[in-house]
Amino acid sequence: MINDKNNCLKIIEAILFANSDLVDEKDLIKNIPRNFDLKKLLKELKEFYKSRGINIYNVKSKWGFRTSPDMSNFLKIEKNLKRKLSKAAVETLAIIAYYQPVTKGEIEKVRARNISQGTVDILIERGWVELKGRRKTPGKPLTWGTTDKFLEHFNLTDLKELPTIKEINQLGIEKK
Amino acid sequence: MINDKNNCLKIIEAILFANSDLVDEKDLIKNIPRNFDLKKLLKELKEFYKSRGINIYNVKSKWGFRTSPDMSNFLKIEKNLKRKLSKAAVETLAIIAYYQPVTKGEIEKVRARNISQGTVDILIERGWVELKGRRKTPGKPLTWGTTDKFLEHFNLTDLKELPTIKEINQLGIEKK
Amino acid sequence: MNDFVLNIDGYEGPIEVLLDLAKKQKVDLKHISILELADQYSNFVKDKIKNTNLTTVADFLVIASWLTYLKSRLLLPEKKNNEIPASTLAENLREQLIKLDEMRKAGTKILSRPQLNKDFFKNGLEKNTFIETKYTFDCSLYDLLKNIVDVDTRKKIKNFKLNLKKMYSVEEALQNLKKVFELNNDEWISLDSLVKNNETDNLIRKSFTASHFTASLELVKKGDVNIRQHAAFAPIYLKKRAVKK
Repeated sequence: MINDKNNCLKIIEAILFANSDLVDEKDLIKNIPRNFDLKKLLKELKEFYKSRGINIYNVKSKWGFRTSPDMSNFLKIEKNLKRKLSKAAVETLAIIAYYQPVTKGEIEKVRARNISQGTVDILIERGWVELKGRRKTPGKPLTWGTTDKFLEHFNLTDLKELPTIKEINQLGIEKK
Repeated sequence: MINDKNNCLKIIEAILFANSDLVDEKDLIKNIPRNFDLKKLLKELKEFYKSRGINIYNVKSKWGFRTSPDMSNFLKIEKNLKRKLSKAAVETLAIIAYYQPVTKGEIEKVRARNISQGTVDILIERGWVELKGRRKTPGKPLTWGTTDKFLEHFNLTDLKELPTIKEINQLGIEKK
Repeated sequence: MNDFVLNIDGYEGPIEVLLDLAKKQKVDLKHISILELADQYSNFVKDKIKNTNLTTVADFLVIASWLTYLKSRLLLPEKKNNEIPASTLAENLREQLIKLDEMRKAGTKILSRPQLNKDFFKNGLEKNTFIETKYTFDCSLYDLLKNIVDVDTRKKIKNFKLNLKKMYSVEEALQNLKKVFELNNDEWISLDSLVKNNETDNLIRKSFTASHFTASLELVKKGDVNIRQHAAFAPIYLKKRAVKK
């Protein structure tokens, strides 16, 4: 099966695609039967991709796939990368979700450490928490709670759907 | 120039190539003139790459380039190999995949013993299973299901591509 | 790491053993003999578990005794009462084994599919210039739950520590007794009199008494103090021993 030209082309395509750096001919040749002319295969591939959105490109003896240069104008795609929330932020979010409406002081008491404004800011920016008005106790502290967007993100229709702490323990989620 | 179908295909190719993660149709559509049917273009591309070394692959509405699974023998690029899953974890994964959304109690009914904490944790850590909300039955138990990452990892575009239990049983008989 | 995972001949639990034994009967799982299975299983348990720590094989033994019970019920004429008929229990077990067998095959089938980063690959490119990356923070429900459990656990531990602080350690009691005997060296002092009168918390009083009693025994052993009690549960008296020249 490997002794078929199409298969050789497939192998080269896959190798070039899977490597971020350009691949040297001497590394490609190891995967191609001797009776094939690697240079010729590479030229054929280059020709095949010439008018497509991705091209085969080489620097001396090194080869790789690149997006076609005339595509750059259309490629202003915004890529949303997801970054994990910090431990402090997840904990703060969890406390707000489970103990809302909750004051900053109460969050700190539960976490047994201060929360930085930055931590809360991230949660506000993400649209998951918001101010919920003042507590009617001396000092009238501001309280925090979760938003509808929070419910939406976690695929909940109601705060009641959050598992209780007892249930979480039964689920066998690992405690650190 | 953009109003030409080939150009649309080129743009899609370039975008899919430039993103190592799958790209959602809603992000692709921004780059394509309204008079084109994105789904149709994507299907055309998928067909075009079907027999090549790189294929177009989708999980539901997310699309991307992947090397063809037939090429795996030539791509011994060593990425950190993950620890083998235990039998219990494989069985639990299958139960979740086939009976989702499934409660912990239902999993245990098949496996006959408490699913050890570690088992589900390992599956979650790999990103293959997640909590899927509550069942609307008395007691409102929490349920588990598989993720899109599960589909992506096992080269599935949809859960329907998994063999049915009937098919699996027939396979077993053939072996004998 | 996990106490529940036991590896006997590579088995992770009794149900896996049962399934393999059932398959040894070489009939369709629907028609396996539960009587035979009970015998096979009890032989397995006798054979493999002989030298293993009892607590780790509890799971296996529970199933063994259940199977023995089921076997005896299958052999005896069925009584007419409210219990689930033995034939139903046997049928349920068969069904469970069939389901597990299916799921094991399904699992193998899933795992035999091409896998990302093993059999097929993403584009190797890490970054691309015309892609504007915008980072959004993400958090899964699982992360959230894990953290609330974490917070909850920490809260409990903290409360527990707070209670501990109020208790008297033997060290503290020793220090305390030494101070008492520095001031008073020729009178019998009752242990009860040392407890602060204003201490109303019963637990703390008990803790005080217990630690001071232990501390006084320590001092007696060292020869610094004499101790005396007239009868069981009578007050305990302490007195500093005269220093010998």
